[in-house]
Amino acid sequence: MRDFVQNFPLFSIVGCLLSSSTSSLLKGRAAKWVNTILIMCVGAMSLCVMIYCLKNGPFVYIMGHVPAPWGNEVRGGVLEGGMGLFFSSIMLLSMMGGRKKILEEIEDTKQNLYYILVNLMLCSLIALVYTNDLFTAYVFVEINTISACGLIAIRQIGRTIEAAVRYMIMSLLGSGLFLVGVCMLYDLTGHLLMSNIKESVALLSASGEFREPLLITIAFITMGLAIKSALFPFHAWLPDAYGYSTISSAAILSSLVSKGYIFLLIKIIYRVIGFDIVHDSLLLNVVFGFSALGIIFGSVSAMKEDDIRRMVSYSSVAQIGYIYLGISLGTKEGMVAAVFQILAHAATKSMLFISAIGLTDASNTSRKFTDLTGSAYRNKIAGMGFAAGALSMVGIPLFSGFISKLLFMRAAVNNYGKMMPTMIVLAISTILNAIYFMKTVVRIYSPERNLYEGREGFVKIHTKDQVFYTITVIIFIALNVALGLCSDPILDLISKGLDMFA
Amino acid sequence: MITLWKFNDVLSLSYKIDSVSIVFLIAIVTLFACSGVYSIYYMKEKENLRRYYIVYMLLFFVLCAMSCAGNLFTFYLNYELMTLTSAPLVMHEQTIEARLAGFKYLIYSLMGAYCVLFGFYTLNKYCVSLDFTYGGTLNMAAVSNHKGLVLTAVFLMILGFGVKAGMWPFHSWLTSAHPIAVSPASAVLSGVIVKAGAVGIIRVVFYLAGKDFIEGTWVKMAWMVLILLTILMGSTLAFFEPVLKKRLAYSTISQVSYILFGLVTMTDVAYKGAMLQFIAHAFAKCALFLMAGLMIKISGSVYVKDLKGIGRKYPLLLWCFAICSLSMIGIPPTGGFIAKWYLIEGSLNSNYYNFPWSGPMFLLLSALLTAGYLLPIVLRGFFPGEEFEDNNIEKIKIPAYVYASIIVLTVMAVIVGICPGIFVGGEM
Amino acid sequence: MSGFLILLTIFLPLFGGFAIVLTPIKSRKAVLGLSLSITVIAAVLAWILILNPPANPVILFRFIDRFSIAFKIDGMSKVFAGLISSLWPFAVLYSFEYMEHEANENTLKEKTFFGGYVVTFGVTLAISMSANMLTMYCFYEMLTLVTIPLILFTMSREAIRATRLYIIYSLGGAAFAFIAFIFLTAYATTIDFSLGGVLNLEKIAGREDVLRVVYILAFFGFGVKAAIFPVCSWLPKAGVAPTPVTALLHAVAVVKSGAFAIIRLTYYSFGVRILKGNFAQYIPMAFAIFTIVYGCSMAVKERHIKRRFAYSTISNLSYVLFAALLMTPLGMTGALTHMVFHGVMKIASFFCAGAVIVKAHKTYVYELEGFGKKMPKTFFVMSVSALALMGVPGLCGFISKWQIAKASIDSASIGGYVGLAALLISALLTAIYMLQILIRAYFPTEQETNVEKCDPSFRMLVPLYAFTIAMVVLGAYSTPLISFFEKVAGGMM
Amino acid sequence: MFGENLLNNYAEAVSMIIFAIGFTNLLLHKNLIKKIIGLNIMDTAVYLFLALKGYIKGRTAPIISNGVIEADKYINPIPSGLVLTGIVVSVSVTALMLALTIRLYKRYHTLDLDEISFRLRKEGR
Repeated sequence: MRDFVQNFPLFSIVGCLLSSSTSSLLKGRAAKWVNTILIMCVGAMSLCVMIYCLKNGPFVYIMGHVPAPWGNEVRGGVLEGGMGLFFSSIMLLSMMGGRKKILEEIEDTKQNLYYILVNLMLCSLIALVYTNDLFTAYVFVEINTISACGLIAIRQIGRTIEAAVRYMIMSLLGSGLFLVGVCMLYDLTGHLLMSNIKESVALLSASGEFREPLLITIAFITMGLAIKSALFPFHAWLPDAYGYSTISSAAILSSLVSKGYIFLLIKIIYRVIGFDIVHDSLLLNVVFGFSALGIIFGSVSAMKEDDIRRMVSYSSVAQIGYIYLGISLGTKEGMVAAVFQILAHAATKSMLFISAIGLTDASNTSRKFTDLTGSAYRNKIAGMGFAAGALSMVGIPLFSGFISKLLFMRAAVNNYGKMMPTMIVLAISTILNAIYFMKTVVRIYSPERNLYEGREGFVKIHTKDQVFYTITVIIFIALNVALGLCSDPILDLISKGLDMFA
Repeated sequence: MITLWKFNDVLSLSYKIDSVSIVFLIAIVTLFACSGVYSIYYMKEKENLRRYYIVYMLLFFVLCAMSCAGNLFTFYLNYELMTLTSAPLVMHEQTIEARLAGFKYLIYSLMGAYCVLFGFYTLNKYCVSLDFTYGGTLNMAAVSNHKGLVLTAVFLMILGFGVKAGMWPFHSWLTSAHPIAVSPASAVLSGVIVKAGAVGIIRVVFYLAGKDFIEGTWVKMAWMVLILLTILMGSTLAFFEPVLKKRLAYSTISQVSYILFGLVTMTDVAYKGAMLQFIAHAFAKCALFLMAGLMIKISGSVYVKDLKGIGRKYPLLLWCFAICSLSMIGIPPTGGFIAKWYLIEGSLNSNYYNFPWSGPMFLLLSALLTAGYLLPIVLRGFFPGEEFEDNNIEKIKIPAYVYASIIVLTVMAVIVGICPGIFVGGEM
Repeated sequence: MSGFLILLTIFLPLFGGFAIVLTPIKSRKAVLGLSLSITVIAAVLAWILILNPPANPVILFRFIDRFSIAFKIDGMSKVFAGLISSLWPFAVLYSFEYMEHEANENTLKEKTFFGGYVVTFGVTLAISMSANMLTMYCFYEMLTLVTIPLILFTMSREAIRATRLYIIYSLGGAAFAFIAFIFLTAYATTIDFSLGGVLNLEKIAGREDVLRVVYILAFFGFGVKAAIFPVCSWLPKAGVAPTPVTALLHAVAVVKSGAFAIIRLTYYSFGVRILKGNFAQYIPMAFAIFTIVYGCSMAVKERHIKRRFAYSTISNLSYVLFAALLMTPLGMTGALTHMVFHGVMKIASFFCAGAVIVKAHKTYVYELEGFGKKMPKTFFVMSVSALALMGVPGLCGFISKWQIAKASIDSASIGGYVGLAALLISALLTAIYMLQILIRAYFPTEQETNVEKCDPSFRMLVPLYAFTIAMVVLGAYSTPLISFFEKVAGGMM
Repeated sequence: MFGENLLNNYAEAVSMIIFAIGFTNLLLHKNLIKKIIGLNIMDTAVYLFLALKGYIKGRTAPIISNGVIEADKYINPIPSGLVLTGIVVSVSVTALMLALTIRLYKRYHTLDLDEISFRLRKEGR
């Protein structure tokens, strides 16, 4: 007889679906509250799952009464629980931070639609985290795509729709590849459940037949997910999508959506194909090359931007590059570093977006650096948030960025072949980050020489006008510092979770 | 040997007196006394007298200290202080030229000083001790496999001190500093300070490295070539120089190189000659500069050509000038003669390549040139010729003590010639 | 107990500074009183610690697995901590009068300045007392950050530009230094500092060259703060900061902590064993030697007083690096000696320049005609410091040069001799650019009568005289200090 | 030997070729509608592939007719289920794409994506 906790994954998924369908009948405010409560519940449940698994290991939850290999399964583990918790909390914060903008930028008739989309998004993320079935994963990937597209396009300006289309196309390509990969796996193994596939893949690789098909399959899946999570050559859609959609969407997209896919990829690498098989496949070197390029390229194009939000978006291209770099090192440490970077980047990037919007609000919603001069004085808390985020990005000690940099470097040292390139790439990207982030920080903290006296929109925003916002940013900063200072427990949670995968 | 203060295990401030110091001291004391008296008259209507006299006394003190230095550090310390304290005398007029000349002087001397410093650092490792002891204190065991380095160091030190001594190619500060400086200052400069370089070289070559170490090495050769060049070049340039004080400065260059000539020969006789040249030239050249100052005051012009007929109104002045010139050239009974005699004798006994005949030849050549650039002044001064009308020379009252100071110096220059034994006993 | 004392020493100024910025006090006197008292207390504590250091390191908290933020006091820390904690109080005193003119009664600006100044003291102390590479790295980065407001002080356009350059250079440099730290975590038995290096030799067998390359990267990484040639251009530009900052931070604290870090890296982490006698020694040494000459020649060319001094700082820092790179105990002694002595000399000359700037509003060398009469006291100090920098015997400059020269002659290597030559050349150039100033000051071409004296008040003069005395005393009686340095270099402390 | 291998699995080869066609269409075409068509081609190719996997020679669709109940008369039902799911997904996605396309067309009166982004860049924000 299973414990009650084991139902939580299913509950959270189904809850999301139900709430989204109910929200379609509600008004905006009510929908908002539903959404908030929902996210909280999901977080709580994931927490329970995590603690439960810490106590008595991972569990597999059979949906309906059809056992494997036919039925559909959900799997809970430490890492799944942790991810669910983290995703939901970040999402909550992003929603809180972006509230005002949502009210401003989305017309009232569509308010509740927005929350529906967010619920769907959460649902798909949670499902991606928990599911044990590849085809289910595919379905939820599509749901994720649709909702993300909605989140982008719900702010009705040309840019967002165009961005939505571009995003759609790219992610459809990605999911198409993913689907083909899944089908081929099914063809090769005759299974769709991760654990069963793994067994038969192990047999195949042992017997040494179907080498090329297997490799091609892995390639398809990896490439599909890479496209969806905007790895370097496939990032064209990213700046517009993040740069012009309403801020909560931008924060969620940048910090959660792509991460969801990456998490799925990690899961597949571990639970479907098997780490050791991936380890010695040549694929990783390709990914390594792309990610290294992505790191440099993202930073360079971020440096060229004069629009703060597009700059931040480009920097997340570089950050995605970091994550894939960690994966492509093909060592346990690398994987740990990658997962930690998922957390760190999610925390930092959403904070950057949220505080960036605070700064632009204080400067007549213009994102040009020339107008942002001294905006940190006009909106203090946003300035603090941005500064903290920038420092974390540059990798100053005490912030989360430092730890992930540390982990990457240490992972790289143990991989003799990729050591030097990784080191140099990381060092260079640190310099580039320093260049464009610190430039921005200095800019927002250098006083405007009475340039904007009287110009409307350049107003001082006081704390009491933005209580929620302030709280959000403070929590974000706290989260960053927490990740930076007490990373030890988190790290061994991660490594425990990865062990449970294998 | 008195030790005043120990900076650390090697660097200590200690003094002692030996033959070199005595000669140097005599020169310093007489010169400073005479030009001090002289400057009472000369500096009368100048500004910043307070600073002038303070610096003057400081310089005197520093020089005395340097002459009695007991080890290299003490010497070097006083040497640099001398540079710094003598610069204000050069720049005393505070015109742009004065400042430039002074700056040039400082930089040249410091350049020399830092070359010396390199040697200092090196010798510190390769010498047993840095106290001056005749014959050198090199630790041959340590040197044996770093001979090249040590030789380089010694050569650098020679060059470094040579800068002060106006050795080619570092002579050009002399000709720009001397004319600019106020006359008593330039008298002291070319009388004593220039000699300080020579003393430094003596200390290094004879008291630290030891002449046996240098004998027959490339260092000696290079050094000798430089000296001979300098001797000839100095007097040649002096011969073609129209400005009086500049001419004297050039002559200083060549004359001081006589001293070095004596040193490089490295025979005892030549060494004695060097000493005599040292002292004789000190007196004579000092007197010449003082007189030059007066002549410029009188004629109101710095050019030699305007000194015609000066002997008619100032016979005494010109007689002293004549005698000093004779000493410069080296005509009995002046000190110059005896000094050069010893120098030539020394070089003749030295058996170093073709030096025995080339050395004297250079000396005689330069002596001729010296006659060529000094005697005309005297002759024109006494016999300006028919079409001479003395308008530019007005009669001004020169107090007796000025004459006294000049005469004392002149007489000293002669005494050196008559009884050199007073100044250099046989022993070293 | 004394472990707690260390934390107190470091964090009193660190938080005290923030407190100064945040507290609502208005009056200047209160601000100064507060910052001065904090600084003095911290300095006294530091000296107490130096005189009787705690035996075992104090661990603040554990970072990730076996790395921790820990502090301990060994010989190096004593030297550096002693230097800064004896200079800082004077600097604070000095800056009080300076700020009157600079911050023109803008209390917030002033509070920011003093706050930042005090915080920097704490951070620098932390660097000096850090027990392992991680701690040093963390506070090294922090140093970069806390000094930003000080450089940004005037908020002028070039100040912003300079700050940007400074940030990019330092953070970038730190990024390269970080690589070395990672390698230490991988290839060293521990990341704590211990003289002779902590590398695990059989682990690195066959990969020495990689480590040497990494060392070179790290050398230039830390070298950014120590203003080694290719990456030194931030220092002169940072001269836009108010003089107390330029004097103390950009002549002593920040730049010296760069040199300090390099010495730590060379002698205490990598160890001279695998570095000596191969490209890992020669390449950096070549750069150091070049920088010695480069800095001086730029200084001769430069006509802005503070920038001129900044360039001279560049070359003098490379004396330290050069001596350190000789990789012998003697060399380390020389490095430490010059680190301390140059600190005193250069801060004195900077303070004189600052006095001229605030009292007479002159910033260029050619404007100093006849200042020897206008500001006799200031220029007396200026001359002493100039002579000391030139290395006139009897003043402290000569002693430190002596130590370095001794080391380089003793090393009996080509690099040593070339470096010595560079040393002397730069001494000559130093003479040129310092004497220019003095000659202009004391021998003005036009004699103007009735000059009005405008010497600063005691708040500025006390530090100046203190440093003068220090220069003379250190020059005359340096034996105990030097022997202490020798002990440190010999690992007996 | 390779060619023979290809001949045996010609159906898979065909589906893959179709997939490639759709993929390139979706990726490279400027015209939005053509992109969407490409998308559908791509999906169809995948369904074909799945159906092939499910099909077993000489058996019938898994629908109980004329009382045959033993499993070895029927083909594997799971792929068919997957195909159905996939069709649903692709239909919804296509619908969304079309909706967005209509919006863009209303704004810019063109279906050329590059044209649209060019205009966007022109109008600034």
